[in-house]
Parts: sequence; C-alpha cells; structure tokens
Amino acid sequence: MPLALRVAQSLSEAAGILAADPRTRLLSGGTLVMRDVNEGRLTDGTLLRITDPAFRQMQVSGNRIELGAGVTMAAILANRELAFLHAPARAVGGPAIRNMATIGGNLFAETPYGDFTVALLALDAQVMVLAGYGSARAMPLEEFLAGRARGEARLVAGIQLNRPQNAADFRFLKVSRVKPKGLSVLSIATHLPGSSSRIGQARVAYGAMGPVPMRARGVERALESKALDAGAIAAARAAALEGVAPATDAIATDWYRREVLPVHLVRLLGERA
Amino acid sequence: MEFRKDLFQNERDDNLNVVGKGVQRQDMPGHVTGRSPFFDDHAFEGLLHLKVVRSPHHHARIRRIDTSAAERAPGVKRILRGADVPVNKNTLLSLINFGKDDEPTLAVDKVRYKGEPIVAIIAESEAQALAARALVRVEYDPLPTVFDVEEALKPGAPLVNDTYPGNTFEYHEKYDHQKLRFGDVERGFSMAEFIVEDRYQMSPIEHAPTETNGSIAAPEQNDRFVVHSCAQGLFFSLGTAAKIVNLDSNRLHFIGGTVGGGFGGKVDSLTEPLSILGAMMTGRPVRYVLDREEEMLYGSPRGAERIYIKDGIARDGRILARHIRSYFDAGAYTRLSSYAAIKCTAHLPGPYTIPNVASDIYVVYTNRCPSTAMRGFGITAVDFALEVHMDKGAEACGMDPMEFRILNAYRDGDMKAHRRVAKNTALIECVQVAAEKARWPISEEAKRQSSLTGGGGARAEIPATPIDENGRFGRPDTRNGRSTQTLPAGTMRIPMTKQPIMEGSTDNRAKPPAVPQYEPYRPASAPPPPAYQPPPAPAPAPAAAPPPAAPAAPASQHGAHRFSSIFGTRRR
Amino acid sequence: MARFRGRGMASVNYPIGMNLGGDPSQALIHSNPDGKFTVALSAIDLGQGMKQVTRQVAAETLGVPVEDVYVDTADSDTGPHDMGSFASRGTHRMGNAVIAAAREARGVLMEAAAEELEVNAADLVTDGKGNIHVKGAPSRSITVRATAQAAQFKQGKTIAGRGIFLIPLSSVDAETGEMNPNTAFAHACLVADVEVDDETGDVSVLGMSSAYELGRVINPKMVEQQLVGGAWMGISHALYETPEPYYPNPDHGPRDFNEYLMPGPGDLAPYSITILERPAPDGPFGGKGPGEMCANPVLPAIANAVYNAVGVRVNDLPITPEKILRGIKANGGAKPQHRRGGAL
Amino acid sequence: MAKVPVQFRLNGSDRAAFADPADNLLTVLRRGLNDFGPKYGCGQGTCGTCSVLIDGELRLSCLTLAAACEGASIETVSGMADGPNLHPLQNAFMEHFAAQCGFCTPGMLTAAKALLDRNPNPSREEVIDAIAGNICRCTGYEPIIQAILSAARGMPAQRRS
Repeated sequence: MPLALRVAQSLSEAAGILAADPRTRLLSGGTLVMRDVNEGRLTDGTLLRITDPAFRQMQVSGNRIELGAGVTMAAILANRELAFLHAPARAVGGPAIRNMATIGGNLFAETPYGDFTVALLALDAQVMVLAGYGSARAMPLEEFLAGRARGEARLVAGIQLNRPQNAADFRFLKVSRVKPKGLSVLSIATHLPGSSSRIGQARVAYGAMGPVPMRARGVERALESKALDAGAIAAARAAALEGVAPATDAIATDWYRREVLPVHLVRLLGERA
Repeated sequence: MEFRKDLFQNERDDNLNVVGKGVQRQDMPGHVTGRSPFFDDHAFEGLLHLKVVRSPHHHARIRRIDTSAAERAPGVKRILRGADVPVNKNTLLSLINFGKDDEPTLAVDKVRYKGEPIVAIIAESEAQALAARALVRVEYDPLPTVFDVEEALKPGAPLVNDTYPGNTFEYHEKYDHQKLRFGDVERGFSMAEFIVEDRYQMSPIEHAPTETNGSIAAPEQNDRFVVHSCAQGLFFSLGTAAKIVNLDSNRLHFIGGTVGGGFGGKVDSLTEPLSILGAMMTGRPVRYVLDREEEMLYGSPRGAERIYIKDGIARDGRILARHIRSYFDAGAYTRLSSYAAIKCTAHLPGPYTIPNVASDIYVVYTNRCPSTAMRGFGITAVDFALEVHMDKGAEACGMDPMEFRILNAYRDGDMKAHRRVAKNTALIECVQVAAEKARWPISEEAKRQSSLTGGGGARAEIPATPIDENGRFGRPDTRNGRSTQTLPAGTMRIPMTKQPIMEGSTDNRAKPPAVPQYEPYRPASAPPPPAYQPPPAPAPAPAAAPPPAAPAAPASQHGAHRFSSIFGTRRR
Repeated sequence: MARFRGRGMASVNYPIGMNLGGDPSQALIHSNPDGKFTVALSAIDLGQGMKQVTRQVAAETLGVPVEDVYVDTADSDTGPHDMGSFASRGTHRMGNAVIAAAREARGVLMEAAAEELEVNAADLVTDGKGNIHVKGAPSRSITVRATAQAAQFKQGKTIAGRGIFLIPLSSVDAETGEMNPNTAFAHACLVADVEVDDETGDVSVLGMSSAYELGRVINPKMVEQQLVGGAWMGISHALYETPEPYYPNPDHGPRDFNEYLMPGPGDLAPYSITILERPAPDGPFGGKGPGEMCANPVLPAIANAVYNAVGVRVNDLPITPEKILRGIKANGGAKPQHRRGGAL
Repeated sequence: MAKVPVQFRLNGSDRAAFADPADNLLTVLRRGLNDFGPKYGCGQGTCGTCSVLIDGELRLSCLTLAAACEGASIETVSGMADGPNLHPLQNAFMEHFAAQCGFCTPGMLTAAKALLDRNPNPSREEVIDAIAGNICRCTGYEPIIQAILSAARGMPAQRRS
C-alpha cells in the first residue's frame, strides 16, 4: 500500500492515531520524514499532520516558557522574548530549514543533528508527552532522551523551561567545519547560574558526544559551588570527557571529538570567566 | 582580476573586435529566470520513472534474484534485469578501441562494488518505483574484498574484475603499468647531494554537481528515441548507449548541452542506456534520475591516487633525477582510469626540466565504486604531490621555494621526459608575477630569468636511457627487475604527430595562428647554459622562422587502428 | 593556545585537450537571410561557458557583432560530432572547429558582398559592426544584412560553413613512455596564506594570490568565473572534500551536502588574480583553457602553507583538522617555519 | 491510487493539481504544473535549489508536503520577473556573472529575495546567512554575495516589498 495521509485536528486525536497504528509517522516540519519518503526508506504506512493550533503555540511571558512542539526555529528567532534561545535556533540549518524545522523534530534528530536539544538539556527543559488520548504529562528531557535512545516513540506536545535569570548565564557553542551552516563536530551548552560569584545548579550539555544529547555531569560537579576562575575551568577540563561516547562519522572521528571537546569547553567557559 | 599585458606582448595581436571582451554570457538570461532547459525540465504525458536495486555488498556472488513481489506492486510497468540488456558488457573507451569490455549495465552473476545496479524497476511514479524496489529480494554469497591499491597487487589478493586477472589495467599487451624512462635515474640519484622521498595520498573526490545524473528517454516518430541527457559528451553518450541497447546511432536523438555542473561526473552515461531500454520495452517515456545519496555514494568519484616520489637534488638546487610510482584506484571497473594514467605519464615530471626521469603508473582494481574523470583528471593529484615535494626539495637544499621553482623550471626548447621539445612555456613568468604580488622577496637574478631564453642546447638532449621489462602482467615477480638494455642518446621510436587537421577553411582572412606540430629532434652540441646566467636583457624575440615540417607518418597510422596497436587491447 | 600564520606556494602547468589527440570537434554555421548567424554544435555547456566562448570566436572570425551570433548546444540531430566537454578541450578544440566553420561561411559572405559591390572579395573587410566595405574606402560598403539577402534571394549562395579540428592520434611507447601529447600548456603560480589553530587543527585560509598564464583570454569575465570558482574548489579539495573520509576504509561515506564537506559562503578568502597571456600557437586566437587547472595549485599551496604555519606535513588529502592535530602532537607542539614576504 | 486535489496560487495565478497524498511540493510544481523553475538537487533539504516562497516564507519544496499547501500563495523563480522586466536581483546576478551552470540559480535568487523582502539593506554577513542553505558548486559564492549586495544597494524602494 502506498503512503496515506491523515490530518489530526487536535493533539489528543493525533495521539490516538499514533497509538492505534504503529506504521504512522508524525510529520512536523517535514525535514526528517519527507527525506525518508523521497529516498524510499518510508514507502508505506501513514503520514500524520497536526493542525491543532496548540501544536505551534508559544507562551513566552513570565519565567515559565511553554513552546509547542510544532514551533519552528524561525519562530523562535523572530521572538525577542526568546533571545537566549537564538544562538541554538540559528545553529539549525539555513534559513529555509529554520522556517520548517520544529522543536519537536529536533528532539528526534539523530546525532550529529539535534543541536537545539542540547541547549534545552542545559536549560533543564521538560518535555510534554502524550501517550494515547488524554492530556500531556511532563517528563524531564534527559529521561525523554534516554527513552529515545532505547527506541521509544512518544508524541511530543511541547516543551517547558524556565527562562535563565541572567541571560549571560547561558552559553551555547556549535563547532562545525562548514560556515555558517554545517553539521556538528560537537556542540556545548552551559547554564551556570550565579556565575559572577558562586555557581549553583550548573548544567552543561553536549551534542554529538554520544548517541543522543547528554549532560556533562563531571563538568557540572567540577563547577558546582565554585567561582568560574582558572582553577574551576581546569577542573572542568579534567572532567570534560566523563561519560562521553562520541561516534566516528563523515564529519570527524571519535578520537578527534574527544581531543577537541575539552579545548572548546575551556574556550566557552573562558569567554565568560 | 588584473592583466599583465606587458608580458609576451610581441607574441600577441590585441587588435581584436570581441575576443578578449567580457561580454555577457548567452545563457545568463535563461539561468536567472529559471528557463534554461536542463535534461529534467521537459514534460511528457505518461512519463514513467526508473529506480535501480543496488548491491549492499562490496563483493558478492548473486545467488538468486526474486522480483515477483515487485512485479505485482502497484504502478509497476516493467522490471529489467541483466538478461534484458542487449549488450550487457561495455567499457567506455571501447568507442576509441581502448581497453576491454569489463562492466555490465546490470550485474548478473556477481557484484564487485557496493551500490552496483542489479535490477531496474519502472513504475508510474517515483514513489511506486521506490516502494516496489523495497520488495525485490536478492540473495548473495559475500566474497573477500580488497580496498587498498597496494594490497590488491599482492599475490593472493581477491580478484576484483575477471577481465583483468592481475587486478591492474594492462598496457601494450605486456605490462601491468605504464612506464616513463628518460635518462638514468639511478645514476642521477648517485650524483645527488640530497635525496628527498615521500608518499602522498590523494583522496577520492565526489563531483557533487548540483544537478544529479539523469536522463529522460521517449519514443519519437519514425521508430526513434529522443533522449534528454546531462552527458558531458553528447555523442560519447549516444555512442555508448547505442552499443549497449544495440541500436543504430541514428535511431537515437540526443538533446542536452545545458548541464547543471559536471566536473567529469557526467561522462560515464550512468543513466542513458537504462532510460532508453526502458522506453524501448514500455513504449513510454522513461525518466531515470539518481537521487543525491546515489550520486554521492555511487555516482563514480575521482579516483584516489597513491603517489611515491623520490628526488635527487644537487648542492646548487638543480634536480638531477626524479622517480615517481603511482597507483590509480580505478574501483571495480576501468571507466576512464586507463586514460588518466597515460595523461599523468605525459605530465611528468611536472613543469620542470630534469635530466633523468622515470615513472611507473598503475591502474588498480579494488572493490569500490568505479572512479572516473574529474576536473584535472590525471593531473590534480600528481600536481599536489609534486608541488609539496618541491617544497620539501627546496627545504632540503636550503633554497627559497620560489627560487627553487625558477631554477628548475622548463623553458622554451627544453626536452621533456616524453621526448618532445617544450615550447610556449611561461612558468617562470607566473612565479615571478606571483612573488611580486605577494611581496615574496626573490633575488634579482631570479627576477631576470625568462621562459624564452636559457632553454634548449644540451637541455634539448635526449639522454641515453636504460630500459626494462619489469611488471609483465601475470608476472608480479618481475616488478623489481634490472634494466635489460640501454637506448642510445637521441632515440625516438614514436612518429611525430601529423599536422592538425582544420577542415573547412577556404578563406584566408581571420586565420588563427599556424596550427602546431612537434619539432623533430635536433641534438645540440652546445654546453648547457649555466643556471641563472641568461643572456642579458632584453630577451631576443622568439625565432620567426616556421618550424620545419614533421616527417611524414607511416600511411597505416590513422584513427582507431593506431589506437588499438598502441594499447594492444582491442575491443571485445 | 595559539593561532599560527603560514604561507605556501605552488606552480603548475596544465595540458589542454585529450592527451594523445584523436579527439575531433566539428561545427556548423549558417546565416539566416538577414545576416544573423547560428552555430550548431553538439558540444556541452556545463557551466564553463561553451556557448559564449564559441559565440565570441564565431563573431570575431565572421567579423560581425556578437549579438548577431547565437550558439546552439546540443542536439545530435543538428550539431555535428564532438568528443565532449572534458580535459579542458572545449575552448581549444571546439574554438578551432568554430573558426574553421566561420572562415568558410565568411568566405561565402565576402564573395556575395563582392558581387554586390562589383569588387574583388580579397579587397573587402568587415568592420565588426555589421558592415562590409572596401579596404581603405569605407564609403563603398554594404551591410551584412543586405549581403545575406542578396546571397539568398538573388545570387543563390549558401552563407554557411563547416569545420573540424583534429589533432591526429599519437601512440605511446611501452618501454619509454615516448608520445606526442598535448601541444598547448597553460601555467600558474599561487600563494596561499593560512592560519592554523594548534589546539584544534582548524585551518582558515586568509587569502590567496595567483598568476595564471592562459594563452589568449577569450572572455575575461568568464575566465574570472572559472578561476574564482575553481580556487574555491581547490580549497575544498585541500581541506574538506572526500567521499571516503577514512580511505581506504570504505565506511562513513557522506550521503548528502551536509556530510560531504565543502567550504560554505562563510569560509571564503580574498583572492587576487593576475592574468598573463602567451597565446598558444594552435589555440583559437591563442586561447588555451582554464577550466580544470584553476583548482590545481591551491591544493599544494595550502599544504605548504600549513607546514609553514605549524611545521606539520600532511601528505594525505584532505588536510583535516584531525591530521594536523595528530601531527602537532607527534611533533610535541607547533613548529612555525620561516615567514615569507608581506601579507597578501 | 487515490489522488488528492490541491489548489494554491502559483506566481499570482490560481492553479490546481491532483497529487499523491505523500507527494512533495517540488514534484507537484514540476511534474503536475510544469513549473520547471525550482530544481531537484537532493530531495534531502541539503542543497536549496528547490527553494520557493510559501506565503512569503522561504521553504524547501522537496520537504514540503504538497497537500499542506492548500490555499497558500507560492512564488517560484519563474514568477520573479515582472513580465519582460527582470527583478533587480536577476539583473544583479547577470551583471556580476553570478551563475555558471545555472542550476543553483533559481534557489539562490529565491533565498536572496526572501532576505531582501524583509531586510532591504543586509550586511555581508546577513547575505551569507541567507544563502547558507544553498549549495553552489561552480562560482565559489563570492559573485553571488556581491550580486545580492549590489541588488540591495540599487533596488528602488517600491520593488523592495
């Protein structure tokens, strides 16, 4: 049977369709699924579109931010309230891709794609997931990614995160061979609240250093309750590789990614020290 | 961009009407409006789409092909297998009788590289062709593989291409490589103050034109087929397709000429034969376009080359001897690699006059996608190796790299290693201008050098040359033998090329400068002018006398007959 | 951490056309009854500018304005045989074929004009603006248009020409490699400035400068196109591109333009070009062909510049950050070499 | 197979086509409506030569579901000129010899138009970012950047909207 198309008017309808038919693929921005269609990896089953306005809604006033999974990178870039997310949103594709690529799609993008998710990870984002009919439930992004690594598929309604209290506390770096648009050698996001004095609740995340975006727990420990001085940065460097398992791919070897991760981490931390 | 009109001024008539003017391209309005007609920009009622099943293995025997489910799939009109291809073995240069047919259009018994086409599916839509493709079942017995050119030459290496059992192309019905011998390199090395040796590896390169390979073939009036093609050689592709589908050439009407980038990647007629065959079998227009992943992985890259260079350099910086050994990675089939090795041989030792030069160029088969021509075919890789090696040579003898080039540069009248005299040279001037622009200081003496002077004389001599019979094919044990005889100085065994033919010129006006020919060898007895002591400026104008006529070539030497006699491998 | 600057150079020549000859090109030219010309070829324009190069060569040879000539590529029913667009042969081989065809057409044109003006054809010249007049007497003239009309409707002459250019095939000696290869060579020398990051191995090309000798430049804007685009491709081959990143290991082949690395529009370097013209004795108006060689000197110049910057020789292309970093580590740190000359 | 109807405005004219449910917009434009301006270069979203404007936004037509374009306004390079009068970007591309093979040109022009429609006076960096998703294999990008900058400089205000 050829590919069919269904349209869901609401998120819960979509969740029901997805639960009922495992051969249904959700089409968000199209940048991942349509490629599979075009190249013949996806030749049967159902494509599902969601027209629910909630899927593309943004709640950006106040400290708690809610973004629908269908919100595009371009929509983030067009919103001044979300300036702290502009660097990671700009790290995705060129302008046409950014007009199409969504937050939800990025959560499923395979390494070395998915740089925006790295930023969300450092910001302790929660993923709103739906399983069958019903309302969304919040799940920590790290838990969601662990599930993804195990092959679990969930319908993502949106994400929630707290705005950083101080914009300068959040930093994002994507290292790419090709400029201005290219695949990640690696990406790093750091959220270091209170970094002018003592860091509390340090969050550091990596992209392309494992099968899915990951927390750099060793670095977080090294920085916790420290001032961001040379000693702390040296400790962070020493712990930079804890838990990483980068792949060798067309962009770089695992060796190279391990070699330069501490260098780029130190440079990113040093920028704001 | 600026011009140095002062250089070579007296060799040029600048009084031209439109040649030399930066007028607008004829095709630019079409490009900026999206109206330039590329091969895929043609509408046909009833257009069918073709997709191929490719081997997932680098090397395997095909045990069984089951297309029954695909045949029943929606929209499928026809499935093609190797047995449906009228002439299912070809080599591209068979059109000029160079090399043996070695490559099927659709693999039959074996696959020799990952991505080799096995089955073609023709359906009403691309999506249906893709869906049916997923239903084709092929069973394989994987075979041992070889990916390294030097491993492929070792005894016991897996046999890649049955047509060439030694895993190398065969030259002159004799050797597993192409030789170049000019002077005595071993003697040159023994006289050298510095020996510089190294190994270089050129990467494969994907042409990556923004338009992928493809074609549309459609039944035309009068039992002909019109073919919209992206070929870089329209008649080359027409001839290749005509042979494979076994049609007279005038039953094919190729239209193309507006191509979305090629860089050498559209010489191989990757899609035309199957599009035409599909149109013949279905009676409908058939479109076969590689998708980007196919173009990237299986669209025939520039082959990798591994190059070993050894230089012997005198204390004063003159290169006395250069030896080059190079391996072209052809992939599983010949395509055009055989020709690149000859071109590379003619190019050596680069734009320098070196009295002793030898090279051995191998074309080696490995289990990867066949490589083909690419921008700078046979030259780009060896230029990389030579010019990095020149940098090392300059460093070894303590010279500035620019001065080292100027000292060793070829000049008008010098003998090249392929035993023909250099003329119309301009390397020295390019180095001088580049140095000046980059404010790279070079000596006054280097600035005074000229391509027009200082060449010829003893530099035009063909030296006595030891020759060998190393590397007879089927005899890898002979690769490192000794020389069997020494050709005396001045030996020439290949006739001069005949005067180029320019037919259609009945009028005397607007004549281009005289067409060229190689000058016969005239050994000189004068001693070589010492390097860096050219005659005082101004440089004399080049000789005005016309070159003497070349000796007439033997009457039998023309066209394809000569080609086959050179390379010793007749078509089929 | 430091960034080290380095400078390297390379000089090359390039053979024009299929190496051993035996690669013919044909052209047909005809005029409409109003003196507008069509050149029919089976040559391919794959962006290099075949249509425009042959158009200018035809107009120059015919002696008519370039707007009065259009070139059609490529239809095997109307365009006569040509080997194809590769081996830098287009301008040289097809240019000569077009000259041959245009000269034949011009011969008829001048005879027709001579008949109308009642003079000897040998006494006539064209002004390149659409007129034919008696040498030294511009007032005794006739337009190309009126000449073509007379030829077609009054004299019954075909203003047309056919041309072929063929360098006969050479053979190769099995033992010495003796042969008659190409007759025309172009030349170049290029200087590249780079900056290398000694902690990551990243290379930035800061600038390039070159001198190219190309015989006669048929169209300088199109030569610039080739040289600028080709230099970009040279940087790409030197530092980025490979369909087999771990050759000869065949794994991890890139499948798209994201994985197949090439410099992006944010990776460009200033490039200054100087052109020298030593016409090829056998080229169309001395033209050679820059289509392939434009990338060649860039590869070794960058490799040599990287060595000059940090003392690492990378002999395997592409020169990736990883290979440089491994070299720096093996050397126990960056080893900058002698600096040469001023900034580009 | 059941085809689905889809209607939209294409370069100012109402057009309708029948498409397979999963057809991408590029296929419908080229094979359904014979608009051969946008090109197929990858089908992956990695080359940009299929770029079109959908309701004024730059999109890749190869990754856009045709059925999702119902009622939209689509602009392609084929509609960029105003009759015989070229758009300033088209003129600038000609003047700067910013095309060789011409295959990426439709996408480049479309991406450039998307930029200038929003930002009439872009910086060099903004131009580079605007064409970041478009691959050119011939020109080395510099002539294209120059052409877009010069079009922005020379563009009359009324053409900028």
